[in-house]
Amino acid sequence: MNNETLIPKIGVVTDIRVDTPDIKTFRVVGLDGKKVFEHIPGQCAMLSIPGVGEAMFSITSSPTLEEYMEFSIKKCGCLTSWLHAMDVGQQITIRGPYGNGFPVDTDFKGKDLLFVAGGVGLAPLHSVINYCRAKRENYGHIRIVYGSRSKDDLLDYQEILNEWMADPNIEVNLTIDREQEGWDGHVGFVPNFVKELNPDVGMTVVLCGPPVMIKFTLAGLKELGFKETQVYTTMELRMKCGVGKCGRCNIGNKYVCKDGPVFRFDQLDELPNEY
Amino acid sequence: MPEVNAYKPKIVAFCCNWCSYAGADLAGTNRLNYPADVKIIRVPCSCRVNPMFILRAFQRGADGVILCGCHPGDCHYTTGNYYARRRMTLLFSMLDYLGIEKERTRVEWVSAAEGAKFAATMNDFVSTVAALGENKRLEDLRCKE
Amino acid sequence: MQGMMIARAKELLQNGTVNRVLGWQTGEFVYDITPAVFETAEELDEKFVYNAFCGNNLSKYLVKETKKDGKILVFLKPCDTYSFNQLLTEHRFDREKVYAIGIPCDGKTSGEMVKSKGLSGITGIDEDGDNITVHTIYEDKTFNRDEILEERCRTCKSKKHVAYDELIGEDGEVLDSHRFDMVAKLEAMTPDERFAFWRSQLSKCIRCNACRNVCPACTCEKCVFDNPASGIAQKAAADSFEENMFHIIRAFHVAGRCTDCGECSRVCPQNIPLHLLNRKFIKDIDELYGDYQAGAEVGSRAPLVNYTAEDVEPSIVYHREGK
Amino acid sequence: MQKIGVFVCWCGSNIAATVDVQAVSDTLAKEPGVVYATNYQYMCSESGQNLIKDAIKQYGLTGVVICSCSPRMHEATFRKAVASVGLNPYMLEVANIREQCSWIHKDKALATEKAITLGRAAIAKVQLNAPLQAGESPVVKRALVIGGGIAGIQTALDIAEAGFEVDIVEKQPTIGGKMAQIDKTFPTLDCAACILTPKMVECSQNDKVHIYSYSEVTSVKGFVGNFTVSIKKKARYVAENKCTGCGECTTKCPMKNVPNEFNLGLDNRRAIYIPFAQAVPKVATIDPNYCNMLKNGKCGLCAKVCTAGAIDYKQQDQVIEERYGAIVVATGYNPIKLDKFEEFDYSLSKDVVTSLELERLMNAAGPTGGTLLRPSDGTHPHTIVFVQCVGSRDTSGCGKPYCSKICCMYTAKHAMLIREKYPDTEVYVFYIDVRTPGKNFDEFYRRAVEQYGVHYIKGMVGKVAPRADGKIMVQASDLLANEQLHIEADMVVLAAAIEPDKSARPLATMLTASMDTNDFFTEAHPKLRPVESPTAGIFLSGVCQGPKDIPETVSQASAAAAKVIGLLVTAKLTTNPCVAHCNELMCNGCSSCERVCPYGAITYVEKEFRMPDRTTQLRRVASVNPAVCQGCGACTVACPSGAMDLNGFSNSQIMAEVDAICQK
Amino acid sequence: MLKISLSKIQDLFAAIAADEALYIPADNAGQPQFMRWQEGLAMTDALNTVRSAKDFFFPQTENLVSFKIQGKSIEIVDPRTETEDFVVFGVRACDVRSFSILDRVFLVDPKDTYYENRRKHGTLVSMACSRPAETCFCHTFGIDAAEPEGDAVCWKTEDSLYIRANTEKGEKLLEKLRPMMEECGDEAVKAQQEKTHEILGKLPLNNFTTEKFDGDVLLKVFNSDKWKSLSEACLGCGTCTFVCPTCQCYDIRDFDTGHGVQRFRCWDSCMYSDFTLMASGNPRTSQLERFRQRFMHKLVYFPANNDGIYGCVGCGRCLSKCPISMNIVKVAKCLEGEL
Repeated sequence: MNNETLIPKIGVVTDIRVDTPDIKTFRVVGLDGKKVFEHIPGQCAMLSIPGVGEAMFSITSSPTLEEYMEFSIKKCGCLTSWLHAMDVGQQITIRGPYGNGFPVDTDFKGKDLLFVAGGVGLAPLHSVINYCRAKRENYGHIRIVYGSRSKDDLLDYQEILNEWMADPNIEVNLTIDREQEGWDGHVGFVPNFVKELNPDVGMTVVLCGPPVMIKFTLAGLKELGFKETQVYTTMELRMKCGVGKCGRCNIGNKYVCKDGPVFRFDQLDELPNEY
Repeated sequence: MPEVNAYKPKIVAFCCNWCSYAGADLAGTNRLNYPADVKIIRVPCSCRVNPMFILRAFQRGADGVILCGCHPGDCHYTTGNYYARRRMTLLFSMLDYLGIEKERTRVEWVSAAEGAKFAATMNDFVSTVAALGENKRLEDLRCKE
Repeated sequence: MQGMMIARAKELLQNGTVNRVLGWQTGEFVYDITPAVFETAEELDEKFVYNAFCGNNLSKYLVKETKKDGKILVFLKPCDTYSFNQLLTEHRFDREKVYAIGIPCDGKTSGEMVKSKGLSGITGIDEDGDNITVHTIYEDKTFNRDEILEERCRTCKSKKHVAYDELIGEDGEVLDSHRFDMVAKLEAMTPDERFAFWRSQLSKCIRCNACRNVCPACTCEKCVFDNPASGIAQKAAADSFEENMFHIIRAFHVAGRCTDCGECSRVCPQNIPLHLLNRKFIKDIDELYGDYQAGAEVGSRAPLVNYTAEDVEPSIVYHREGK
Repeated sequence: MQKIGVFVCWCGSNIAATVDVQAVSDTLAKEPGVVYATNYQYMCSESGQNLIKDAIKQYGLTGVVICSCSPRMHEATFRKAVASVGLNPYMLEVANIREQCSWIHKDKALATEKAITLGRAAIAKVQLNAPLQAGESPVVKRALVIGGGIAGIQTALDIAEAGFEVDIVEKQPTIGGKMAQIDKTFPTLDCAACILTPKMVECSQNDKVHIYSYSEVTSVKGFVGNFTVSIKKKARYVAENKCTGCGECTTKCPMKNVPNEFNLGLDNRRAIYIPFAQAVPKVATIDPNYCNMLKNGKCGLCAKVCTAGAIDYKQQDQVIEERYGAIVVATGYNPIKLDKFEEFDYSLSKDVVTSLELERLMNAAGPTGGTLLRPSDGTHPHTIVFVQCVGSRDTSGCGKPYCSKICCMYTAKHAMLIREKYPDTEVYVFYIDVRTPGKNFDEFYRRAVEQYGVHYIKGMVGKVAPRADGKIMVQASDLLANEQLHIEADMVVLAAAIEPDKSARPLATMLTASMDTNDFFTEAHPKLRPVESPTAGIFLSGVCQGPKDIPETVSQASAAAAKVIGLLVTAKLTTNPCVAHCNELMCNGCSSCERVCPYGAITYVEKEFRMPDRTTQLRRVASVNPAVCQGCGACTVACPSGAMDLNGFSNSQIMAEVDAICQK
Repeated sequence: MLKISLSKIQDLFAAIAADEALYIPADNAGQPQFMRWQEGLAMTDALNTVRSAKDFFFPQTENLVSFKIQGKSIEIVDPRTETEDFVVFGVRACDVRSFSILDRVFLVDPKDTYYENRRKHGTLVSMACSRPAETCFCHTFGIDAAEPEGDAVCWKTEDSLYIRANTEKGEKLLEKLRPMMEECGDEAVKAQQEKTHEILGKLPLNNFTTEKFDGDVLLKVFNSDKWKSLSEACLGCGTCTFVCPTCQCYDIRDFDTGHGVQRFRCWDSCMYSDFTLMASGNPRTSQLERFRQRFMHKLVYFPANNDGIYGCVGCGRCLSKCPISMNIVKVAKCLEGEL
């Protein structure tokens, strides 16, 4: 039965990539070697190791990848520690997709897109960026601003270098918080960097990162003339069921797992500040 | 598995490292037999044994739990077994109060020199628990296969 | 009494001795009293109440309240003062930030107790000395106070205040109550009867944690049952074992620290006589290690963090009479 | 998730004969986290250890489980082995499948199943092990020797010789102990005093040795390398630094009828006394039980005759606190009380004496000036009966179940000396067995029989009954001749069993050192660590550990000294990392843990915490001093919130073991 | 309408229980609760059970799925077996209404098949109230205590039990019972209803409404400073949540049984401090926020998402069970002054 939302499927970890000292990317396929399910960029999946726990993670691979899904996961709790300790071949359980995803085929269509990410905040944007790259003709200018504590903490750095930065159709701006040997790029915090870059106010912005970074970047964008209706973000709250029933991931009357995780800032403005 | 039908009680024995665990070793050195149903968990001192561990054992299918430590006054840590004695007295009394067979729990003081006492204690405890049969009153059905 | 308490509270607020007052406030139906913090004389006049339904033990709130700035006035019934001392013994609040007034108590009743007498649709309750008249939309009925007292008050252990900065009214005496009678009765049963008794009681448990959260001895920063790392965390009693586990461990954790204030039984929505678990430990402790009343004095050493070389052996459990 | 290697030891056939080691390693190989499992003949051998080391390197093991003998046996060996290849030694667990499995079970299937379960428990535990780092603690360069007999003296001298300060605490007014009371020593028959007193003098003259005579240990705190000991110096009412030991007072004191304990009550001393001529320190002591001045405030004669002005009736007990790195127990022994042995009539007849009393009766400094005379009438005894094993090897409950070891030899010595000095005296020895293992011992005993004509009779003495005429009727059975004997004796000498001094048990409690049921101190290992107590930093010297003769005592004393020196030369000790620790976020600051800590290792600090709602809160939380904590775990159970946990024996580890043992 | 003498009610129960499970409110160790009927089990005199009837459809704990783990592989097992048909008898009007609220959670896409399955197999027989208590305020939510919803509805008079079917399921049940009952008019019922309405009019909470929470009040209510004093005494226990017929928050947990992992769900309470706790933090750290969430959910969020329907049925359980007597009536009365 397909509507057994609480019963997961089996996922097999076929590849594990070490991205940063505390982030690994896991490639997951079903028992039949195929993708477990289709998704929209920005959607999430519940991953679990039975007996350890279950948690929601953004699917970081683009839906345009036909063979597998990927998850970039930061080690921060019990389950993620277990995930980080896995070897290739380990089976996990997976259910989803959950959430609304980014309006890639509606609101984003034909727009100039500015992606702003901090730290592991790139993970949920990764999917939409690669989706947009794959369907490049649907979108206008694409610009990525990404920052992290240090060079070693940049997620998917190799991919950024080899693919994104090599792609003439997109513009990539990287920054790290502090000077570091072997880094000749920009140094400074993301919010200031965005202001320095002074992007075109007509762009649609997708913003993701730590709360402080989001707060200051949004303020900066507003200073530049951006409106909240132009800026999207993706939220993360405690989620258990993924289907808007268990009652814990709400912000006001919206459930992050069902009505989100993608929100426009003008929508969030109508909701209580409890996230 | 041999003797599929014979009821074999599961016994968890918490033994303090300094006296009773050594006493159990001595029982082994002297080849003093006691049933294989007894499995020993080494703890530094009888005072390390939390009532939670004892309940946990019952939850997971133990039929009897015995705690062995140094004789009062001989604790390697001076006072550990005095605290263990009070804790276990009260815990066992509470289990009894709840109607759970008191014979499933026991405390014995066994010194490092008392290998024979260790074996005798275990033999006696196993037969006591075996006579009671399976632990039904403090079981967790989920843990039964 | 209520008038004197309000007057004194106002005085202490006004002269700056305290900044806030911890007391009880009225509700919808006379009996549904809520503990409350009052900051002004107006609030006190409007809502402060002290009547036969003010059963809540306020001492546990001091843990939270003394973390705030300023000094708080708290009203303590005799049995609350034991909890007060026990919390002090365990360094759970700052005594300097509390002004404690002892107030007398004739025993408390509750909406539940009144309803257990078959009354429903309660519209009002009048207290007149030892008589309590309950008005309902169906009938009026007058009770003698003793008839509708909560169990813990019928077997009150003490009318004596063991801690206070000042007293309003007379201090009482430690009483020779028969609070262990029910425990003794259970002890006298066969193990099968006891098992049946407790199983039927504990099977009612809905694991709402009211007993734990109201308990003045349960002030852990993080309860083992809420801590996934403890290995015994549980949110619902998924099996009868977990019901037993929760109540045994909770009783064990408060053993020797429980003052027998009876809040656990009062708040249990399923009326499980939880105090009988705690009292069993108290009775055992008294019998085996000598009389000990938790909270009777600040700094006393709880029986489970104490010992004598001559303590009885655990095997006494097997030999005790009548079982 | 750890990468665990499982190593199953055959222990030759010790394990492999009863446990199917192959099945154990095969089954455990399938446990979650196990990446390698094997079995081998002797895991503790060098090649066995290499096997482990290689596997750690090859498979990148993060945890090791060894199914072998007791961890008390080889845990340290294996820990060292894994550490040598860079694995934290505390990532290793030992499943005891020998002492607690193969040696006690006969059914191979059952034993195999149990071994697997024990292995599973160890695997479950090691999954949750965390690398632990041993801390360091300094060593106080001073040793304490409790007991000033030959054992204590020898230990102290050896330690001092190595250059370390050493204190002797002796409860009597003088050091010397039992050896000082002995006349001659076997098997050489040299004079005990002649070989002992030079050592006693050496003690007093060696500036590294400090003697606390007439003193007792009242409390011991701390741990190896860092003990703090309270010593009570009992008031002797004589200033030690002033008294010259001239003895004038001891001759002038009017209280003449005080039983002289040095001569076992066979004669009297004064209320002020020096136990014997060669006493060290040679200082008088007033016996407050008899001194009229102290009891009634009348007399004061001794103060008057003391030219040194050493008498001080106002002297008080004094408690001294001193820190030590090591403590040696040398509390020695006493003959048992013989009240329970009615058949020997010891308490009724003065001429029934113990062997130690006989020593005094034959000693030139003894009550009879060295002439053997009957205590009752001072006449020369012509027939002497020796009874062996009085209270030794006695399982009836009256005596001691063990062999007192020294009696056979000293009786041979006594018999020989008597026959040598008084050839007209007939000597009978009733024995169960004559035990003479020791260099020149059997030769010595044979000399007694063959050269000196001592009558050795294998048999039991049934009854000793004094007669009105002063003779003592000894009724005995000769087991070899199978006949009843009746001997008219003048004296009967009982070889009373020896038992540890009464002060040993309370001392053991203070030291947290373990004792056996006979109150002998337990050694850390009966064969391999015979002079150490299982409690680190406590060493054993002499009879407190078990019956011994003088040469054995002296060798053990020197051995203990060598161990102490080995400890004291260590700059820093690595401490046990299996200590308690407090999760401050969960700690309530309630003091329960502090109250049950026997070491005072827990203190409280007020600390600021950043709360989840971004406010800060000042909270009282427990803090464990890892150098002082010994890791008993009492605090972990006293703590209701579970904030206290124990490294190496954490709540989750023990519960994982419980789970593993109970399932299936 | 059918009628049966109260003296024959056990026969009626026996007839229902003949081929499906029957649960009736009865007394267990002094507490009214739904119990499986077996011969001789009598209905309680109490107005209502402590635990609501939601247990039958949304039990406190429920196994969702089991896992068998072997090395790196996992096997998934659906533990459900066919649910037996059952009847819950004697559900009060308020509690019956709670199911239309729970349905709005569990039966909207994606449907909760566990709940759905139980709803399919369960028949609700309601019981009109004739002696409401002071804590009752079901009329606030348009519920008529004298005319409950449900597959079938009963009225109990002095001597008889009247029953009428509301749904097909109810019809089916009544069909079975018809032979032992007698057809009758609704006069007696009407008379009782009239009396009940009269009593309801006298209840202290008769005039209590939540109307003011209609409309665009979300941020206004959320940001009210009354929450501080309202939540001050809250113990953070789950009593209100667990006795509430409409509270439906749950937790999903794993239990390692030693021979597999059982994933189960269990009731959770938004009042609990760890309800929203996650590895990276907690959006509701104070009891104020948690307390607010519960009442915001019932009075504002739920209506906002569900055509103005409040997440409360006025059963009054929280009024009588809260250890500190703080409840939705007090909260609503206090906050409405702000609106």
